[in-house]
Amino acid sequence: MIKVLFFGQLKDQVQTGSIEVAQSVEDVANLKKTLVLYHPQWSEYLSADSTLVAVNQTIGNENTLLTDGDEVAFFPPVTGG
Amino acid sequence: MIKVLFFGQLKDQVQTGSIEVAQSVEDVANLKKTLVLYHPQWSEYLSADSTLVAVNQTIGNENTLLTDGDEVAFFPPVTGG
Amino acid sequence: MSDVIAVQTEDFDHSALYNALRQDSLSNGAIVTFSGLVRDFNQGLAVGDLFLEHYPAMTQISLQQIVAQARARWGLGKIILIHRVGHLAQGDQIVFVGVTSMHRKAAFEGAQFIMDYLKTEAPFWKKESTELGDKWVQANVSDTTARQRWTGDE
Amino acid sequence: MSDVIAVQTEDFDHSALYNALRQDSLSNGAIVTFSGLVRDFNQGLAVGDLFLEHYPAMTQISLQQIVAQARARWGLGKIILIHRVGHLAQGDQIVFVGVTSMHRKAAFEGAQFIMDYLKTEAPFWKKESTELGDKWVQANVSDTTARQRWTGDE
Repeated sequence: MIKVLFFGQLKDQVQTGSIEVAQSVEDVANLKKTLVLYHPQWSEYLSADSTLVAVNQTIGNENTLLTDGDEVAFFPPVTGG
Repeated sequence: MIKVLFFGQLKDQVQTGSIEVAQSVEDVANLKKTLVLYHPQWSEYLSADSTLVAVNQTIGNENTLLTDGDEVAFFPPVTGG
Repeated sequence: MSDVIAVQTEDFDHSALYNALRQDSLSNGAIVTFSGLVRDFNQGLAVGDLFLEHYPAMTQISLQQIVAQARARWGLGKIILIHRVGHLAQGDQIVFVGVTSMHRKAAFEGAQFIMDYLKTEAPFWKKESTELGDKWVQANVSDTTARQRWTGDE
Repeated sequence: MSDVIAVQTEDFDHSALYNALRQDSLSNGAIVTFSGLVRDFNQGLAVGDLFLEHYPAMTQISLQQIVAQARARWGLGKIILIHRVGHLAQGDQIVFVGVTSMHRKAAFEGAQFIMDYLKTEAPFWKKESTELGDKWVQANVSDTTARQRWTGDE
């Protein structure tokens, strides 16, 4: 099981803050494909160049490998400070 | 009359804080020559590359022209802050 | 000499933070502080209140990494980094960075580095109440440019 | 919005100065402060007290010129610049620069510019009581280098 979180404007766009993906996914790219399979309308948000990903609270990328129990967060560019 | 001031380490070296030069001097270079004429031991301090000059409270150089009533200050590199 | 890194809803006391930096060490004669406040205008719109969201599990880790990078790069004494979250009003303090060093250049650069990285890496997002309604703040290209000056890929 | 430029023997209240910067303008969301303190070591020698001499007739003019140059170069809100003279002890505050701006980069650079110019142009001289007796502080080459980065003749 992978826990998926959304933050900032992306949370409004996908209209949820978190979901769980039960099936096994190899990497972040694979997770995105799986999410879009169930939520086709998320495609444009998840595939946007500006969308960032963190795996277990550390910035990752499309190729970051995933294992059961990982926490994956998707979010737009940060705007703190 | 030109009022001449000395600050910082230079004041210790020439052993005075201020003197007055009564005779007419054309520029800073000329003033230095006049001072060294009366105080030969000041030569090395006044001619040092690091010695700065201000004419009427603004940084000048050897060629800055002088007129009666000017205030000229000689000092080493500043070390405030 | 322990660094202070905090994410909090409460305001911070700039004076107490400065005193903590100052009392830290006699060898560090240079102290630089940066404070970011809620402005009345941003990206061309009049701004009212602000809501600062973050990713709690990641925020502390991210700030620690940024502070550790600054410490590895410059000779720094004490570092204090505080970022507020939640609802903030015009004029409120949002973020504080304070750095001490033996050298003024290191203190200035260390504080600026921390802010440049925080602005591009730390998981905070601002939502503003503007005259046209609530609006997520969009990231500035200038923040990415600012960060790139530290990595040489400008 | 009036700048504050002062040369004084008394200590300054960092907290009051920060509040003055903060209350200045809602549009200037970035505040950078620099403070310089008397260190316990300088140029390899343990330092006790410090005596700061200056050229009173020139000091104010010099500081005003430096502040005016910073203002001409960056979009700055309020600028506060305070320099102490006379006898100072270890840990005492010597100098304060505070700058507000709409943009953090301008605030950082404006404050750093003022310090770099003050260190090379403002007529102050430090005499230190060291373990080897009283000693005039010698100028650092690094201060000249620091200033040159603003004129491009590095």
